[in-house]
Amino acid sequence: MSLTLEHYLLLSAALFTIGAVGLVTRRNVIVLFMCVEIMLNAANLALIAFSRFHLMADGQMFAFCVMAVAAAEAGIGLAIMVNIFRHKKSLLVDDLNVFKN
Amino acid sequence: MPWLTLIVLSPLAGALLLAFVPSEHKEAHRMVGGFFALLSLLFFLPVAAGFDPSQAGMQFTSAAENVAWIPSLGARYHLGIDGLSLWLVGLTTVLGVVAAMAGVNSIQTASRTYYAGLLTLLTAVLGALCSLDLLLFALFWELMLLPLALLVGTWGDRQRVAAATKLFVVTLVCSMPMMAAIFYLWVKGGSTSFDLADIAATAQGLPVGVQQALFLAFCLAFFVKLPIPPLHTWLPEAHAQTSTAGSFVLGAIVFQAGTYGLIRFAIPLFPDAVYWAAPAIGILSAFAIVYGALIAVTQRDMKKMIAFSSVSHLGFITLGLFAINQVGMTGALVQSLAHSVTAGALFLLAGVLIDRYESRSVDDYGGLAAKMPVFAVLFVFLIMAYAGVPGLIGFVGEFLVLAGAAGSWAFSLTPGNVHFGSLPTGPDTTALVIAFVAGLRVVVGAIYLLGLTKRLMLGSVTGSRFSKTTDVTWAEAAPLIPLVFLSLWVGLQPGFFTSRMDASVKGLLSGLVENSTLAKETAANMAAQQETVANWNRDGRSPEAWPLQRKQAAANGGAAAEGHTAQPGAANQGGHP
Amino acid sequence: MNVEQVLFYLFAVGAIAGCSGVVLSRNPINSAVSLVAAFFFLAGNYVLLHANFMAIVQILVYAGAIMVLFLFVLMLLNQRDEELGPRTFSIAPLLGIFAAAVVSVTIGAGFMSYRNATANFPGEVPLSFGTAEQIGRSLMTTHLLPFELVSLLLLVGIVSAVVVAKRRL
Amino acid sequence: MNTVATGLLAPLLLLPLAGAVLNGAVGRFLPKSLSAAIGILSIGAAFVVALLATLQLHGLPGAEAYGAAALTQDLAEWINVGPLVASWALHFDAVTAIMSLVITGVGLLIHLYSAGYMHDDEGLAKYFAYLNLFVAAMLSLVLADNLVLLFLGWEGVGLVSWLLIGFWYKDAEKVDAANKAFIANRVGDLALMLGVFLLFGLAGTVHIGGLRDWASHMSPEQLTAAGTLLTASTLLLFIGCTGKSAQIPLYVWLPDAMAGPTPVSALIHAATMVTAGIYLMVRLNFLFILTPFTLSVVAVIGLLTALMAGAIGLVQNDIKKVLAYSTISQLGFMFLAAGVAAPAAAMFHLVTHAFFKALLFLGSGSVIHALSGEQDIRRMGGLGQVLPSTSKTFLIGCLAIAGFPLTAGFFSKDEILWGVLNNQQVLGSPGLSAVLFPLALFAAFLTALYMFRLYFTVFAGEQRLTDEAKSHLHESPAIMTGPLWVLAILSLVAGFAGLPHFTGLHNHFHHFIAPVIAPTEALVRSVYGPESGAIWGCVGAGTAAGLSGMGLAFVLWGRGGETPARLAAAWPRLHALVLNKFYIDELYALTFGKALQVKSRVYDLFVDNLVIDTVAVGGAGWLSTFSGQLIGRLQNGNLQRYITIAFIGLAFVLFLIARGGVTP
Repeated sequence: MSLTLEHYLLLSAALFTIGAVGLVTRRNVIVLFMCVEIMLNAANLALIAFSRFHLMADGQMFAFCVMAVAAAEAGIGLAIMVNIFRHKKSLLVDDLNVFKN
Repeated sequence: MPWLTLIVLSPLAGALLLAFVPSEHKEAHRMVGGFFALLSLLFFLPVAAGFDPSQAGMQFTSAAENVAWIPSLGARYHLGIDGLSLWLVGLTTVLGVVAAMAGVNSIQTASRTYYAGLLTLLTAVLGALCSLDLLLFALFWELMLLPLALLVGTWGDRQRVAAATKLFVVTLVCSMPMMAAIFYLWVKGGSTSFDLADIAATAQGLPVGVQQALFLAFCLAFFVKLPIPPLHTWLPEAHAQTSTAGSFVLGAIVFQAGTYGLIRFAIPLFPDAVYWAAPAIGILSAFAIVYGALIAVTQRDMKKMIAFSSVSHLGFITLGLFAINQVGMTGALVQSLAHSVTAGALFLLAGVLIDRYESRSVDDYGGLAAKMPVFAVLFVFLIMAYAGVPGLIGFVGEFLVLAGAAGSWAFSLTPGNVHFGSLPTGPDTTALVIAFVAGLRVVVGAIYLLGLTKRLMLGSVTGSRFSKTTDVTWAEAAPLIPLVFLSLWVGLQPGFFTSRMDASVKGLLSGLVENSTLAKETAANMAAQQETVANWNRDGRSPEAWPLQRKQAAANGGAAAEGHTAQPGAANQGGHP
Repeated sequence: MNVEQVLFYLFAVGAIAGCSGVVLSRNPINSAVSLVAAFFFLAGNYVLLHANFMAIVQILVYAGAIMVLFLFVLMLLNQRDEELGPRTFSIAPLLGIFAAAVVSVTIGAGFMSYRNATANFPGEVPLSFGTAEQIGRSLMTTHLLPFELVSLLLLVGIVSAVVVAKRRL
Repeated sequence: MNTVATGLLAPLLLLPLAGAVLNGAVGRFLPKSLSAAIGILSIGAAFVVALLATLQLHGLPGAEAYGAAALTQDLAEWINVGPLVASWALHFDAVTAIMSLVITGVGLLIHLYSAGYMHDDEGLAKYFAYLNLFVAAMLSLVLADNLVLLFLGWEGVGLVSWLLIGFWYKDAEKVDAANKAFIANRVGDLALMLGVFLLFGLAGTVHIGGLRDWASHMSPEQLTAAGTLLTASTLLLFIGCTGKSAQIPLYVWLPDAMAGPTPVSALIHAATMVTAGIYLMVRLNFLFILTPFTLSVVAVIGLLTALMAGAIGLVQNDIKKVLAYSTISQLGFMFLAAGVAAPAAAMFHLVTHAFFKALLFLGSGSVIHALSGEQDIRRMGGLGQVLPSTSKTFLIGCLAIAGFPLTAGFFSKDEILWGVLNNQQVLGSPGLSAVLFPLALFAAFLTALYMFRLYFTVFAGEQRLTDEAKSHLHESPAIMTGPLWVLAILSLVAGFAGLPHFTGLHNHFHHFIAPVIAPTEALVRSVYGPESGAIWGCVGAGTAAGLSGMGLAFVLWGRGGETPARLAAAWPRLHALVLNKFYIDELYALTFGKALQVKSRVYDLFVDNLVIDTVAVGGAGWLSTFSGQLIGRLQNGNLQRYITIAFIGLAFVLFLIARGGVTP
């Protein structure tokens, strides 16, 4: 039995779930960011696997774009984090709730 | 020329342009904001000039404004205007300019946000008023919320963010059922078109029960925008907390979309449901009118007072619309214009004082007429316009709505068998009671509006804070001038406006009767009764018509009666020989 | 099991372990380092999929640039250890985990049912597949618009990062 | 309808308006004499136009025909929505002619007087602008050819009355009086509006001519069917009249309205605006005659008002308040006349009353002016020698109002009394008349009594002035006494325009307005036939009532003495009751005023805040607030909760897809 598409897709799903679980359980905003990165990478893996499956480069193009988005996101996001930390002295989501009365 | 597109999108172009103007250049923001608002108004002029009053259907529907938008869903970019929307669009463009002028005085910080938000909001409102595609309408409808929340939440008092959030959440949630209803209709119609005509055909073919549910979903979205109690709780808070310009936008521009939604969508789409709901909505409106007015009486916060008064004033719109006759519906549209002009003006007037002395409480003022004569003249004039003094704008709307409501058979609780009291052609009792209750605003309104005038303007000057008060500046008075002008124009020549609504309103009404079994039955019933009356009339005038004479005749016996009643004409000859 | 399979499982376990490390470790720096490791394993999988260019980019951009940024920020802000587990009991995270699991299972099931297990990879892979040349050509021709948009996005990202970091809140 | 188009009506309406606009816009920058001249000339010109129009009307052929001859002028479209058509269209018939001559004529005299009375006031231009605006509004009321335009004038005069009562707005009490007047008027206006709606619903038109056609062409079945609603509509119209014309139950504003400048009281609150109700009843007499029940209500209310106001007027000590209650009482007389289907008498009394009541008010203004603002009659007295012109003209006014033989009031009051005696059957209950006539005589007696109490207290006896008033004591200038004399002469001779028929002389007045009141006349004549014998008795009774009132007043107050005080002491409760105006104001304040406040508070605090806003669940505000709170709980800013919800949603969607229920 050789490797099939499903192998990669299952791996992708597993990584996505791990990222999702982290997203709902962790409190540190930077760690939440990392979890988002994990989920993005899970998506990338699926895209590249499909690209291999269809022998078309489009999937890799998508992954490439995702990566660029992730980079931009990390840049801005971390800048905001720094600012928030300066202001609030904390990066825990419980302390960052601006809506709370 | 695609005039409607130009009207709708020119403010948005201004908003985009503002993004490139640095935030420090206040003057530039005002210029851009004012210019693009004015541009929209200028584009409206050819539409008003070219509008054909005799035509009931949509006008200015050029091919360029009926193109595929989201082909896979069947949504189209389809604009049009008719007598129902003409003046709402026109007034919105005027009020856009007024709001831009109001911003000069009221908005001192973050002026770019204000003008960008205002222009976006104008596009959203104008787009909603011109859309003939329900998805497009829904898009513009929801687009209204963001700039609105921004305008309310950015300037004002401490609780403004909470007020803006409440506004946003309540209106958003209440518009969700309408979205669902639109999609339901879309699916029912074969998932191919959101076009108003197609959706209407689908909706009118639905069973009555479904129509009723969908009608309520639409009403919910529009009632909360107007707002009608008990959906009004977001309004006073938002008005009290936000800035003058924010209040103006909220109080004068936004609710028009609610009026329009009712008359364009909720009413024509579901004829059977409309007649089913009309008595309940009539009663609710009358309640709203009295309720808002009564609460306004004891408010000490002048903006809250105007806000509750608005609740009362806006009840006239639903009252007129659901009277479902020409007088009432035309009245409701005029009332919509009137409320925009007068309530907007009152918010601006209150704003002049609040911006100067930073207090919303009427107890902190007094005797300003002596210090600010020009302001006092404007104030009294606009208060009177708002209170519905004849000859000014407020009267026309109120009078037509009340006349329409008093003569409405739709409010009858037994509509299948309308009897109109004891007379076949006369008014229905329920309708009369509704008109009477709603009419109480004439009195209660006078009580709080005159009370407000007294506490702010008349009496002796209280305290030393007003010792150096000067009269209104041009910047403060400028936005009021178009409103004063409109108050007079509509008040003295409402025919100019209503004549352009007539054909469309008539078209709407005949469509309703055609598509509603209930209305058809009633119409037939009324026609039969009127036939009877016509037969009576053929008897012509006879002296026995007068009950006194008959009574007298009975009392005096035949001979005397004959002698006295034989020749009424003779007795008419001047009365005395 | 051929080499390819062995490598796949190796990389897969590594990636899962690395990601789990991110979620489970209390110290954010440990999380970051685990994530770097996971990225390396993923890059390995990319190679197995003949996406050589993407593998390189994964290491250069993700593991190299982005994660360094993360680490830098973490060091700068000097984050202390986070206590795991809920501070107050709340059903929400549990629901979330449950939902995530459902998502995962459903996605997996969906993929499995996709084309009914005929999802074998095509055997012949052209030599040019996944090379920098092919990607570059594609970017400059078929996918020019997305490419330009991405560049615009990155520009905006740079500018706004500077603006945000500069402004005092 | 025999109507002739004319160009005279627009100038009649627009001249005062132009004066108002001119004075309102630039009056502040003009010298005082110039603003006064603008005000006076615009009214003078309007008076000339009214005269010309009346002459033209008089020359029309067929003025005696059933459909009243009239001049008309259509100016522009106004409201035109479906069946509801109300244009800027003016209609000038006999009643309008009389009304507009009174309005502009008396108005002109009062403008002249005002120029003297107000010459020191800084707001003179504003004052004349308001006064002109009032005349314009009043003219639009009487010139209107439809009920909506009439309503415009109706509300317009109320508005200007508000402006003028509160003219000295720095005094909070005066502002309160103005607001009270406006609000009480608004209650009436609401009733009037509803009455108009009802009529519109019944007849399908608001055009007065159209309504007249409708009413005269009704078949018996229609009348029977419409009976209840028609009665309701005329009752509502009458309630409207009670607001504007200060009758029970809405009269309370008029005494307070004396806060305005005295010439204003003379013009608005005596001669013209308050007579609008009578005008409306005469104008719509063809409707009222169809509803006997309403007529009896009108008669009873009118008489009750006349009695009550007369009683209150007897004990008031403020010279203007006495006159105010006198006005209410006289208006009650007019309503009594209208109620017994004698609109000609009502109209006649309206005219004569306009003359002598304007005269009395202006005279009182002259007294107040002379005494530097003193209004309490207990601090007057003995002014006859000091103010010769004022006292003589005032005496003439008192004689006229008391019905001294051959003065104006004598003729008009007798005609009313005769109407009460003669037209009893119209009321539908003959017994009522037996009560009405003696009471009406008593009211006439009361009138003479309180008026001569006022005259004797102010002008006879010894001076009881304060020192301050004494120091400035002076007769008013010629510009003020001139109008007094003109009005005095009119009060003496105006009655001869309406000589009673039984004398065999021609009743010009009645003849002139006959076309307008033809429906009523036709009915009355057809029921009673020609007038009969008891007339001399009626005249005698009326004259005796007036003379005995005067005599009693002379006995009580003319010679000094303690009798009035002793009488008051003998019945302290009664005296207090009347002195405090039967506590009606307090009753209203307690019932309506308080109730309104309480209701407002309850709505605001309990319903709006508690029920709708707080007790959201199950309350009326369920939808807005509860759903708001629900969503608010979800949207509490907890990022992770959002994510959780998103995942749940995603899971749900995926589940649906996997189930194959929806094809994406």
